[in-house]
Amino acid sequence: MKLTTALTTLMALGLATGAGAEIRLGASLSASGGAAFLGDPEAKTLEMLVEEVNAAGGINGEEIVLTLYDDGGDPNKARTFATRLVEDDEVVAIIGGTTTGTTMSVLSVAEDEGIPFISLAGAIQIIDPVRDYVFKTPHTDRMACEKIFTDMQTRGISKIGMIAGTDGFGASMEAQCKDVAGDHGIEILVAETYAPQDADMTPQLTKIKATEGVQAVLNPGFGQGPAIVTRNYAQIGLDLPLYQSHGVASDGFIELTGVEAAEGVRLPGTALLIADILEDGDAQKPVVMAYKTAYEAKYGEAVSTFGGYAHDAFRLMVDAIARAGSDDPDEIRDALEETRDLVGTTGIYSFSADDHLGLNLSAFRMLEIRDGAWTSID
Amino acid sequence: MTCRRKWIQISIIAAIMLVLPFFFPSGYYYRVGALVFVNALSVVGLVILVGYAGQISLGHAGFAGIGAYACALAPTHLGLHPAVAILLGALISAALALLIGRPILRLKGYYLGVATLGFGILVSMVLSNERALTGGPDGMSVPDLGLRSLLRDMGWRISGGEFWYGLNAVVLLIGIWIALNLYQSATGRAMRALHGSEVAAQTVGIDVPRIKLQAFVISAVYASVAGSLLALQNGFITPEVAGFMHSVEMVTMAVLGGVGSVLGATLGAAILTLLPQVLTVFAEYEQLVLGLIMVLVMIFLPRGLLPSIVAKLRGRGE
Amino acid sequence: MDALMQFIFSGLTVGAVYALVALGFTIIYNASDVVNFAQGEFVMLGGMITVFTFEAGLPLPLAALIAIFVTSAVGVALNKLAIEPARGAPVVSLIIITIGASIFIRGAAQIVFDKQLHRLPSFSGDEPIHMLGATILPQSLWVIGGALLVFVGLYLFFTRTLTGKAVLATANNRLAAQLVGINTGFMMTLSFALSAAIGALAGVLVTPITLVGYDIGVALALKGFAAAMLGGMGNPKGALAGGLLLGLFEALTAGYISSQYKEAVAFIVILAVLFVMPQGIFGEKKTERV
Amino acid sequence: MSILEVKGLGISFGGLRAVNDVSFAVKPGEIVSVIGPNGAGKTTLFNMISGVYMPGVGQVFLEGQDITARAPYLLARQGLTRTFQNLQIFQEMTVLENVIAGFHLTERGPIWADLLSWPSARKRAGEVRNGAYELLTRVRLEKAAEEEAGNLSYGALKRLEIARALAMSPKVLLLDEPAAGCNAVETEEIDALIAELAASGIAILLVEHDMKMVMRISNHIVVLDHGEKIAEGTPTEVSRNPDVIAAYLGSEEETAHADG
Repeated sequence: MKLTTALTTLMALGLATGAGAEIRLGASLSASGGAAFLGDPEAKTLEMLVEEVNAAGGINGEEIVLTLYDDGGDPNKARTFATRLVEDDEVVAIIGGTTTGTTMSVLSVAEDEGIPFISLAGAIQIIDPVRDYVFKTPHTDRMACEKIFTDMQTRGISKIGMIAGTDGFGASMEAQCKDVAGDHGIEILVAETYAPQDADMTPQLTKIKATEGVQAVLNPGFGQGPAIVTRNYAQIGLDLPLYQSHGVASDGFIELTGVEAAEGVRLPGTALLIADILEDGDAQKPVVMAYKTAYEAKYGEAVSTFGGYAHDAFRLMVDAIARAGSDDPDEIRDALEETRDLVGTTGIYSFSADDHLGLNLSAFRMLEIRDGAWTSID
Repeated sequence: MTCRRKWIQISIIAAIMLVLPFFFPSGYYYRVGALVFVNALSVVGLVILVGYAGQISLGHAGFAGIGAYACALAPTHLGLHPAVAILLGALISAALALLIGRPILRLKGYYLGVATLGFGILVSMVLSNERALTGGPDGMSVPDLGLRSLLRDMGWRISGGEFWYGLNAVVLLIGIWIALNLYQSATGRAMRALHGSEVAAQTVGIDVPRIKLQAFVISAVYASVAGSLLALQNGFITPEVAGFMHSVEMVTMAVLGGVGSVLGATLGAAILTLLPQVLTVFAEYEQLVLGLIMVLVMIFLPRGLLPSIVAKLRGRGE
Repeated sequence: MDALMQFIFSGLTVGAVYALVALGFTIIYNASDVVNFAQGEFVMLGGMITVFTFEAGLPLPLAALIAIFVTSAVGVALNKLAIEPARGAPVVSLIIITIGASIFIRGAAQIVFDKQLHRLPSFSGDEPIHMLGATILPQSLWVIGGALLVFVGLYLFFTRTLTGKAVLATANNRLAAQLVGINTGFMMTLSFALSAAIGALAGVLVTPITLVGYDIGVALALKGFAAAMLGGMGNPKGALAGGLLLGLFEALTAGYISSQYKEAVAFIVILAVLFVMPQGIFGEKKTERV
Repeated sequence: MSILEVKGLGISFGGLRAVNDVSFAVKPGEIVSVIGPNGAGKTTLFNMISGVYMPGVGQVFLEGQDITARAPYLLARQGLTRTFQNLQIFQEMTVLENVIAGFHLTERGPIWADLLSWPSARKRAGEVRNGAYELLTRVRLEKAAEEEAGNLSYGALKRLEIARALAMSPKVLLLDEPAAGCNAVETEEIDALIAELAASGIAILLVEHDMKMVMRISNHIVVLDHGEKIAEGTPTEVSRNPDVIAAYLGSEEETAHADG
């Protein structure tokens, strides 16, 4: 009992001295481990943007101090880092949770301690049901499925085969797609999977090829899996339309797959991928171009959709803190929920009390790879 | 080891557990402490298997996974109280260990390593693939133990961090007590004897396969209970808990601290749990430093931290 | 029937990758009784170094040679700095050391290179070859051929050359080997260099198919380890057979039973084999001397 | 009535007959020695009798019961145990613990009692502890009781193995070169100890290279050469047997050639 009081006094003291001319932001990202492919550009993006904002005078004159931890994709570590961010580093808001697993771990700490938290992971369960302090920037995988199925419908496709990665991203999207397929009159005739580090998917694709009536194939997944699927797809001479997910929406995918194999592949992507060919009037164009130019100049590698999620989360947070005019977590949360029409790379966000994602399907653009480049076909 | 030395060891650990919180600058340290205890619990189990009986397991996280998911699944599907779920998980782990232990433990060295590895991978694969039940790789949430609110009703308000620090400390102490009891018992001696020489152990009447199996089952129960506690305090669990890296982490903790000694293993668990927290200052060099430390300790302190240090101190004293 | 051929081609391709890793395990195990869990990192290094030197403008064969050479040097360093000093340590300690080394190498790779995935162009183009009603990529033939070549080379090395026999003798009884004038230290160095070189070669061969990233090593090491144990640790025949069998199990399970549980089936088969043959398929049964 | 009886025992390793058609018997209180040149199959014979190897042909009887190829721990429970040519000591246990481990059959109880340090478990432990001390005194190792066994000298370890074997009060004791590597004084001690054990009624089967010792303490000697029994009888009978002399001389010549 005494301990507790001693501790609270100590913490109160810490808070009192902590609140100065700086705003403490925390992040727990999977910059290494199985999801490093996602977490690495996210971490780089946050670091770059903090520098940028501070160079421009910070938020309302206060400097941002970012504490960033690498949870390696391990939910247990993520929870520890979340506790550390809140209790020890005394941050006022958290960005992060590269994967759904790590997000769910951070989420309960944020909810318990009343710290606003913007997740960068896909699963719908993060914001459904809506939790007071939890927001997220990426589209849900359910929306990706809907976008793809809508496109299939317009092409008159109703029977498909599916091949998904068994990692969190692939498995979650596979389940969501199965869930919404019926609503779009899509029938999944055959569903195969592959492990994230598999070297060859021809057996699964051969089975799909042998399945009578399949009109198109959908591949939810990220990392090297989809690239190998796409190459094997060409190898065994499957000439049905191939749909990939937003998980591989980056120029790297075309590079890894090769121009020939990638030809004709469609996927739902964001404005970020087609920054160069966006129409000048497009509201997202300036934001997307600014981010793309800065990132590629600083790190010498192509931007990815995932870095874009971190970009949007940061912009949302900075905007909310600026409007709140305070670094009180509750006031930041309220300001976040009042966000209207904030233009990000992923889409244009408007949060509300019962929508903590704030994006609709229109933010997704159906892209097709033609001659080794992305084209919009909406 | 005499009875007195057993109580000295337990007292030392208990004293450290009690005193440390006075130096905690924030609630985060309770979280780390609770993690140390939970890891130490599964490592103490490994000490029984690896240190006492001289067998290897590269798949013990599988049992942690079973314990963890028992606490996630049993309350929702069977309506069991989470505390009962811990027991159920331990029971399932023990039964499974009993079942697979017989054939697996006939193997030696690296062959035993690959067999246990296979077991661990099978468990994590089932947890990850049976999405309808386990939520798949994205994991699932675990209901609250309810003990804390019970304490609150009794007028004792403590934070989640403090609660888990205390509970895990108590469970770990019990675990250590049992492991030390075993050490100086007939069964424990039989384990250590077959570690020294299987054929000689047989000639004094020790049923080697049976004793190995007992070590395997006991250590499986430790891992299972540790997995359950981890799941309950995190409130969320993913198949990572059963993954290969977690198995390796457990063995590393045991070996690093000194696999023959319960106290050493606890130290190993503490160091390897704290290390990633401390190494955050190295940012992207973290992995590099972690690997380096593992290699260096094993080269320069081959018997593990604690036994090597104790041996050095004794050497100087004499 | 066509489907079966496709499954077999896939199994052979993947199996050849496992076999190459398993062969690497075999050499070090033969010289030192150590199972080197950092073997997967050699494959990663082979792939990554080739990619980066190739992208820097060097011709592919030269880039591959550099990668193999540098990786061998890493192998030798691993032996000198981590394995030799810990000689005589128990199996668990050695496992921890090699796993620690693999974490270290991975940590270094993510700093020296990057965390992105990379690919090399296929050596003989991407036009699939049609055979027996199924298709196979020319690069798969490179990998399968590479595995066979390495196997034959090792087999001859261990059975026909004095140096190869000296390596075996070193593992068998280090002291006795020294007494008959074998430079055991050199044999260890040689086997680590050779093993790392084979790992790097595997990396060069498979990168056009499986792609390469800093963290591909763990999965490869696990599969290679399992394959080597299935075949019987220490025997090149076992490594080749174990690798190919493991690949075929996975492909056939994916094709006929369930792609979700293909690895599970593979491990169940391994467990079953070890239950009947505790030393693996080609492993020698050791009689305990008392 | 003999307590241990070996009938037509044989084993082959990869086509090579290591032991072929060996028969003999041991009575309670009797010391029977198996001798023969190096590689004659003495230890292999021991390994078959004690259940470490599975014999190819033949049978072993203990108190009239067929115990062929029975697991060593079951043989131990029936009163047959052994020591080893290359020491099989529990290195990381103390000297005392090594002997206590020998009391396993007396001490063992339900596992939960061991885990919870139940009074019954502690009582059992206390009892065997005293017994172990007594045995250590008997082999004059009581002063080293708390030392780690691995630190002991070779001769001391030989005695420790005997003490450990005695802990289970065997009816039949197989001693594989108990005096090997011991100096004259130690050999004499072991000599006396063996005689004492036999006097207490234990049947002793001995493999030993020290011929003086063998001739001095054996009641009966079995001679092996190339896996076959070539002679059997009292020490005097055996030492006069021309086949035995030939076998020993022949083997020494061979050894001399090999060395040269």
